[in-house]
Amino acid sequence: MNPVIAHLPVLLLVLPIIAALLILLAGMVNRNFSYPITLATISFQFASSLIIMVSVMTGGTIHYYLGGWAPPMGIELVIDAFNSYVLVVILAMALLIAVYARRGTALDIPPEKTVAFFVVFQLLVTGLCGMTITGDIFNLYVFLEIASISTYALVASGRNTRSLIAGFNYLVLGSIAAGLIVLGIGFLYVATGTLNMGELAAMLPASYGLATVQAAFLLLMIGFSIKVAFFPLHLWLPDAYTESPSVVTILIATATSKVTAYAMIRVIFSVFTLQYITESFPVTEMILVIASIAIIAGAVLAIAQDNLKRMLAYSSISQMGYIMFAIGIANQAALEGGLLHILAHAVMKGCLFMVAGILIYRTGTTAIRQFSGLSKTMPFTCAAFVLAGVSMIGIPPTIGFMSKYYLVLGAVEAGQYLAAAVLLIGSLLAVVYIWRVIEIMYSGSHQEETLHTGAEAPLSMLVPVLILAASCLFLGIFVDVPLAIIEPAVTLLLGVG
Amino acid sequence: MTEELFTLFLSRYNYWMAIVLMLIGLYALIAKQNLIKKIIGLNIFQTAIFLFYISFADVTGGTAPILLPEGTGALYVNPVPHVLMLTAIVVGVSTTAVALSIVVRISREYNVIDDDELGEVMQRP
Amino acid sequence: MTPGILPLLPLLLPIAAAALILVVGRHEDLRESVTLGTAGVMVVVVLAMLPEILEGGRISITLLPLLPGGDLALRVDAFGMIFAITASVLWFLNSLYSIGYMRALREHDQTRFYFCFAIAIAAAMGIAFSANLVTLFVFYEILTLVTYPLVVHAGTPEALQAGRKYLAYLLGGGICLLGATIITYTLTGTTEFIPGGFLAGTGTGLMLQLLFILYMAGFVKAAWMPFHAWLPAAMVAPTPVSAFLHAVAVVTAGVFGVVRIAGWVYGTELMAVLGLGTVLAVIASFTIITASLFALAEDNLKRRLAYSTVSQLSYILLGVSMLSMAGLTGAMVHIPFHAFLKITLFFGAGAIIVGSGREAISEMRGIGRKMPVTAVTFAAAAAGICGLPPFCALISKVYLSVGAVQAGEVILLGVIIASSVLNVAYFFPIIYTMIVARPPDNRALGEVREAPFTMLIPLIVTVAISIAIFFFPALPFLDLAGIALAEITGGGF
Amino acid sequence: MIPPALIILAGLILIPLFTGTARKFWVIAVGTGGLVAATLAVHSSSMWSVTFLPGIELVLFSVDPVRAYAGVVFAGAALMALLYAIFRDLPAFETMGILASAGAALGIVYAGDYITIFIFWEILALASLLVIWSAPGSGNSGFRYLLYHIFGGACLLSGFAIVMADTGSIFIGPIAPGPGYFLVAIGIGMNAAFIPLHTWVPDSYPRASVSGSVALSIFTTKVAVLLLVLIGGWGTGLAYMGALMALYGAVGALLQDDIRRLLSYSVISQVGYMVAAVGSGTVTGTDAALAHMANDILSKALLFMAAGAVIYRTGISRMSRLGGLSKTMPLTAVAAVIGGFALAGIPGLNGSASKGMVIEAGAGIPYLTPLLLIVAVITLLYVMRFLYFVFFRPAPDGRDGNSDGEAPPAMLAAMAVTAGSCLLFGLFPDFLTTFLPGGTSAHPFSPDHLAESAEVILIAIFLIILIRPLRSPGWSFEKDVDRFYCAVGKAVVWFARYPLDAVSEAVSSIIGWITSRATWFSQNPALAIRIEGRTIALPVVRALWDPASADRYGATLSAMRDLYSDEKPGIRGSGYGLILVSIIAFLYYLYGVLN
Repeated sequence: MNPVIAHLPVLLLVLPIIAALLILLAGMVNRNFSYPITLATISFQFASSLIIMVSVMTGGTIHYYLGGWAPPMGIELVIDAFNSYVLVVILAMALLIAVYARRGTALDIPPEKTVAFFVVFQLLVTGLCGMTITGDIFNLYVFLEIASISTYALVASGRNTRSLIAGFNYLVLGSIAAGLIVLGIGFLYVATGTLNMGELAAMLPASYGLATVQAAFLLLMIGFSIKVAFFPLHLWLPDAYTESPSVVTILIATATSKVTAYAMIRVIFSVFTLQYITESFPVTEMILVIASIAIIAGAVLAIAQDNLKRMLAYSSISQMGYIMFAIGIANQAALEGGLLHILAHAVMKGCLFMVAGILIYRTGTTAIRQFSGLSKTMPFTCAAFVLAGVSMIGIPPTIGFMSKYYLVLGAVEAGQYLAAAVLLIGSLLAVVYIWRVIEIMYSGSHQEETLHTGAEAPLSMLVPVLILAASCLFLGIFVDVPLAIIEPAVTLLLGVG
Repeated sequence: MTEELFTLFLSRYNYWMAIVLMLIGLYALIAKQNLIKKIIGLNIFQTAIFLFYISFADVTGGTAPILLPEGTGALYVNPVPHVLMLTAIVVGVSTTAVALSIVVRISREYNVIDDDELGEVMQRP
Repeated sequence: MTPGILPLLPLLLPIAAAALILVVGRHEDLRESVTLGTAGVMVVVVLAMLPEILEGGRISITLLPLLPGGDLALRVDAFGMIFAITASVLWFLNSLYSIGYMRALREHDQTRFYFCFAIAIAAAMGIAFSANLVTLFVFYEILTLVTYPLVVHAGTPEALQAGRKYLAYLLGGGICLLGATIITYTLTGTTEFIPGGFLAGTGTGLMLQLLFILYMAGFVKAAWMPFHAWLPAAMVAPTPVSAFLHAVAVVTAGVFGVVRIAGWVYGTELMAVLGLGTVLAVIASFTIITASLFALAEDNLKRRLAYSTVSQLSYILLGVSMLSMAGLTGAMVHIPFHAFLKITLFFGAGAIIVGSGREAISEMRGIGRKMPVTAVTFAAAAAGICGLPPFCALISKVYLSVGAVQAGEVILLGVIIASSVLNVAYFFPIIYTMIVARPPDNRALGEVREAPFTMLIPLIVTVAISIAIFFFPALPFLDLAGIALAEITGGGF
Repeated sequence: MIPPALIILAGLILIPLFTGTARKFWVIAVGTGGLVAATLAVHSSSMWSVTFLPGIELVLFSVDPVRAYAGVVFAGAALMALLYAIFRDLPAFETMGILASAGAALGIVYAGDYITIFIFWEILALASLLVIWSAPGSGNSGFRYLLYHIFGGACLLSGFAIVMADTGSIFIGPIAPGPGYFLVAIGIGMNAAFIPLHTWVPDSYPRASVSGSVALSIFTTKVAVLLLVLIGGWGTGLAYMGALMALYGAVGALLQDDIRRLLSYSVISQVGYMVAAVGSGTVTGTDAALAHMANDILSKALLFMAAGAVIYRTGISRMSRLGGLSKTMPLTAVAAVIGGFALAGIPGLNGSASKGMVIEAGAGIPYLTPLLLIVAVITLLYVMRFLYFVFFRPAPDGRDGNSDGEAPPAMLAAMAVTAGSCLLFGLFPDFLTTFLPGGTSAHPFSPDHLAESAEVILIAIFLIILIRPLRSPGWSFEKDVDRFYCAVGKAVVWFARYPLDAVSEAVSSIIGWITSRATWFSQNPALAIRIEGRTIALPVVRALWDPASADRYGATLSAMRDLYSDEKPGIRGSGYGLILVSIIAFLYYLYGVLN
C-alpha cells in the first residue's frame, strides 16, 4: 500500500487543522480567499474518506498508530466498516453544505465574520472526523469537545440575536454532558486501566459485575443522550436548530447529530458489548420505550409548529428516536435499519433544512402559512422538498422507507409488535406535519401575502438540494449499495461472525 | 457503625469533595439566574471532575512520575490521568471562553445578563 | 414461467411519457398526443402478452434486489392480466375523454394533471404485475401518492380537505399493509405470491386471523365500510380523475389486492379453516347494503355514483368470501365488468357537467332531450350495473349467486337480492329524471348542449364493450379467471 | 329455422330508422314475421344452443308441443296488439317496448334452460317498464313496477342458482321443495301476480297508454303461467294459491270504478284460474291452463282494446262518469260485450270452454270447484257492471255519451280480429284444443256444463236484483296491500336520509374534534396543561373561594386562553434542562440499582 494512502487517516485530521489556520491567515489578507480553501479541504477529506472506505471494504479494518506508538502508550486510529461508512456520509454532507454555504451564509453571517465562520466550520468538520475515526475513548471525548465548542460558536454566530441565548443554553447543557462523559471514561479507566476501545472491550467482561462499570455506562449513556438530543434530554435542540444560521442548522442537524449517534452506538456496542446491555445490565427495553416515546412525542410536537425550522427540529428529535429504536431492538435487521437511517436522515433532513434555508434566503420568513403558492415561483425547490418529505414519511421506494422497513422488520423479528406499530404510527404523524407544508406550497391561493421575491434559488444553493433530493430516491432504489458496507458493519457491532 | 461510616468518609474524602463540588456546580447552573454565575458554576463542575481524576490517579506514598536515576525503583503515581486532565483543562478553558464571549454579545444586544429578564425580553416583539 | 422483458414495458412507457409530458408541457396538442400514443402502445403491449397467458404460461422478470423478503420483481399471470387489460384499455379511453373534458372546462395545471396520470397508470400496472407483497406494496404507495395531486386538482379548500382525508385513509392503510407484509415475511421467510397460498402451517390461528384483519385494513383502497369516507370525499376531483379512481386503477387495486391475498397468500383452504370467509362476508354484506342506502339518500350525481362504487366493490369481496369456484370467478370478473360500466357512468356524469354544468340529480329533469347520447349511454350503463341484460355485470351476478349456493351460504343470496333491488332504487330515478321526465319549463334547458365529440366516443365505446362482453364473456376475462382459479385451487372448471 | 324472438328483437333495433307510416308497416311486418316463424317452429325439431359461459351450454331455442303452442299464441297476440297500436303515429319508445316484451316472451317460451329464461325474464321487465314510462305521468308506478320485478327476478335467479347447484343441471325440470322451490315460486309469482305480490298489476296497467296496456295485459302474467307449466310438479298448494288469486282478483274487480283498474284485477283473477289448473298437476290441468291462457289473452285483450278505445275517445276512465256509449260507439260496444261474456264464460264464447276445462281439472282437489264457481259468479257480476255502466246506461250528464264518434279503424280492425277468434274458439273449441300438448278436448256444450253456466248466470242476475249497491256505480275501493310496500320503501329512504346520515356526520365530526384538540394541545403542551387544569379547577374555586379571587382566577384563565394562540414557546433557560438531566440520571441510576 503506497505511503500516502497508508497515512490517509492521520492526514484526514492534520491537514484540515492546518487548513483552518491557513483559512485564518488568508482571510486576513482577503476574506474572499477563505471560502475556496474550505471547499478544497473538505473535498480532499471527502475524497480520502472514499478511498479509506474502499480500502476498508477490500483490506479490512485499518489500525493506525499515531507517531508509531502502539497502544496502550500511543493513540490509535481504528477505521472499520462502521466508521468508514459514517465518515463518508458526514463528509459528503459537509461537502454539499460547503457548496451551499457560498450563498447560504450571505444572509445570516455578516461579511466581516465570514473568515471566522469558515475557520470554525472547518474545525467542526475536523472534530467530527476525529470523533469518527479515533480508536481511543478519551481521544473521542477530546474531538467531541472540539466539535461541540465550535458548534456553540457557530450556533451563536448568527445575525439573529435569539441565537445567542440558544447557543448559550446549548453550551451549558453540552458541557454538562461532556463532563458526565469524562466521568464515565474515568470510571472505565479505573475499572480497566486502559483507554483504548479495543482493549476496553477485551478487558471489561472480567469486571462486568462492578458498580464502577455500571456507573460508567450510565454516565456515558446520559452524556451522549444529551449530545444526540435523545428525548427527553432534547431541550437544547429546538432552539439551537431554529435560531442558528441556516448553514449551521444544516450542519449540526446532519453531520453533528449523526456523529454523536455514531459515538453512542460505538460505545454501547464496541466498548460495552451487546452481551452487556442485554444480559449483565439489560437496558435495551428501557431504551426502546424511551425511543418509542421520542418518536411519537417528537412528531406530535412537530405537527403543532408553525415555524418551518422549528418543525423540522422536532421532527429530528422524532427521527433520532428511530436510531435509538434500533439500539433498543439490537438485532441484525434493526441495526441495519438504524445505520441506514443515519444515512437516510442525514440526506432527508439535510435536504429539508437546505430548502428551509433557501426559503428564508428568498422570502425572509419561516412561517409555514406564508409559503402559499411557492411552487409556482420556486418549482425545483418545492419539488425537492416534496421528494425529501416523502422520504421522511417513508413512502417507497425512497431511502426513508428502506430504513423504516428494516427497523420494523427487526422489531417484528424480535417480537416487539407494539414497538413496530409505534414506528409506523410515527411515520403517519410525519405525513401530517410534512404534508401541511406541501399542501400550502402547492395549492395555497396565490394572491395572499405576496412574497418578497419570485425567483428560483441561486444555482449554488439549488444544486446541493437537488442532489440530496435525487439521492433520497436513488439511494432507496439501489439500497443494496449502502447495505454493502452496512451489513459488515452491523455484524461487526453485534460481534457475530 | 457510625465511626465506620466516618472512616469510610475520611478514607475517601477526596471523592466526597469531588461529589460535593459537582453538586455545587450543578446548583449554581440551575438556581443562579445570572449568566456569569452560571458559567462559574460550570467551571466548578469541571473542576470537580479534575479533582476526581487526580485523586484516583494517586497512589499512597507514590512520588511524582518523573524519570529517576537507574536502580531507584520507587513507585510513582499513574501519570496518564494527569495528562488527560491537562487536555480536559484546555477544553474547559476554551468552553469558558466561548461562553463568556456569548454572554458579552448578549449583554450588548439586550443589555441584560439575567435569564428570567431575558425570557421577558424575548417575549416582547 | 418464462422470463421476458415485456412486463417491464407497461411500467417504463408511461414513466417515459410522463417525462416527455413535462418537457413538451407548453404545446398542448403535442402533450396530449404523447399521452394518447403511449396509452395506445400500452394496450398493444398488454394484449401482446395475452396469448401466452391464455395458454397458462407466465412471464416474469426481476428488476432489483430491493429488500429482504422481496426483490422488485414482476410476474404476469392470468389474474394480473385481468387487471392489466382493464386498466390499460380504460386508461386509453380515459385519456381521450379527459382531453375533451379538461379543454372544455379550461382547467389549470393540465401538464401536472397528465404527468400524474401517466405515473399513476404505471403504478397500477406495477400492482397488476407484482410478483410479491413488497413489490405490490411499493406500487400501492406510489399510486396513492401520485393520485393525490389529481384529487386536489381544483386547489379549493374543499378539495384540500378531501385530499387530506384521501391521504389519511390511504397512507394509513399503506402502513397496515406494510406491517402485514413484514409479519408475513417473518412468519414464512418469503412474500412471493404462490398459487394456493403459503401461509398455511405457519403461526397460530389467532395470529393469522389478526394478520388478515391487518391486510384488510391495508387494502382500504377497496373502500369497505366503515373505511370508505375517502372515496365520496374524493369526488371533488375532476371527473376523469373520479373515473380513474373508480374504474381504472385505485379502488380496483384495492380489491385486486384482497383477491391476491385470499388466493395467493392465504389460499382458500386456509381461509376456510380460519373462518376468514365469514369475516369477509360480514364486512362485504354490511358494506353492500349500507352503501346502497347512502346512495339512495344522495342527490349529487357523482357522490351517488361513488357510493354505488363502494357497494359494488363489496360484491367482489363477497365473491371472495364465498371461497367457492363460482364465487371467486364472479369476484375476479366483476373487477373488469364493474370497471367498464362504472367508467361509463362517470364519463356520463362528466359529460353532463360539461354540457350543462349540473351536478345535482334533481336539476337534471329532461336533460336527455338536449344530450341524448350521454343520457342513453348513461341509462344503459346504469341498467348494466343493476345486473340487467344485456350487460356484462349480469354474468358476475349469476356467478356470485351460484357461488353463494356452492358455499352453502344461502343467506348471502338475500344480500344479493336486497342489493339488486336497492341498485334499481337509486339508479332508475336518475334515468327517469334524465330521459323520461319533462323539463320543468321550456327555458330550463336553454344553455344545455351535448358534450364534445372526444367525450362521447369513450362513452359509446365503453357501453359497446360491456355489451360485447355480455355476448362473448369468455374472451378474455372469464378464461383468464378460469386459469387463475385453476392455479389457486388446482382444479378449475 | 329462425327463432321468432330473434326476428322480433332484430326488428325492434331498426325501429328508430323508420317514421310515420313506414314505421307502422315495418312493425306489422315484424309482428307477422314473428307469427310466421312461430307457426313454422311448430313442426321443426331443430335446437339452437350456444356456449355462453365456459362449460355452460345455453339452449336458446328448443321446441316441444307446449312451447310450440305457446309460441303461436304469444306471437299472434303480439301481432294483435301491434295492429291495435297503429291507430296513431307510433311513439318509438313504446313500440320498441311492445316489441321487446313480445320478443322476451317468445324468448322465454323457447328457452331450454334457467339462465336463458332469467335473461329474457329481466328483458321482459325492462321492456314493460319502457311501455309504462312512455305514457305521461307514469313515473312512479313504472318505478314501483321495476322494483317489484327486479326483486322477483333476483329471487328467481337465486332460486335457479340453488336448483342448478342441487341438480347439477341448468335444464328446466321439477323443483324439489326447499329454499330453491320458494325462491323460484316468489320469482315466478311476482310476474304471475300471486297474492300478495299482485299489486303491480292494478298499479301499472291503468297508467300505461291505451295501446300499452293491451300489450302489457298479454305478456307478463301469461309468460309466468307458461313457466309454471314448463317447470311443473308444484303440488296442490299452487292450486289453492290460484283459487285465492281468482277470488281476490274477482272481488277486487267488483270494487273498482276505473275501468282499466277493473280489468287489471280481472287479469289477476283469470291468471288465478290458470294457476289453479297448473296446480292440479294433471295433464288435463296443464292443458286447461294453456287453453285458458290463450282464451284469456284474447278476451282480456279485447276488453282492454275496448276500454282503450273508450278512453281514447272520451278521455274518461271512470264508470261513474261514463255511459251511453253504445249509441256513439256501437262496434266498440259489441266488441266489449263479446269480450266481457267470453271472460265471464257465457257458453258459445271461448271463455266458457277453457273455464270448463279448468273446473274439470280442479275437480280432484277438495273445495276447488265450488270456489271457482263462486268466482265465476262474481266475474259475471263485474262484467255486467262494466258493460252496463260504460255502454248501456244513459249517460250521467244527460248527453248520449260524451265521445266524438266510433273508435279509429285500426282499433276496430284489431278488435274485430280478436272478437272473431273469441267467437271461433267459443263455437268450435276443437280448433284450439287440437293443439294442446295433452290432447285434452273441451266440451262446453255438454249438458252438465251448460247447466253449470245457467246456474252461474241465474245466481248473478238474482244477486243484481237482490243487492242494490251492485246496481249503483261510483264506489271505488283502490286501497291494496301495496300501501304497505310503499310504506316500507318510504321508511327505508327516510332511514337512509336522516338517521344514517346523522350517524355518519356525528362520527366524522367527533374525529375532527379530537384531531383539532390534539393539535391545539401539542402547540404548547406546558401551557395547554395549565389551562386545562385551571379549567377543571375553576368550578371548585368558585365554590370554595370568595367571589373576588374566583373572578381573578377566571380572569387569569381567560388571559391564558387569549395568550395561547400567539404565545411562542420561547427560548427556555438552561435550568429546566439541567433539572431534567438530573432527574433522568436518577431514574437511570434507580433502574441500574433495580437490576
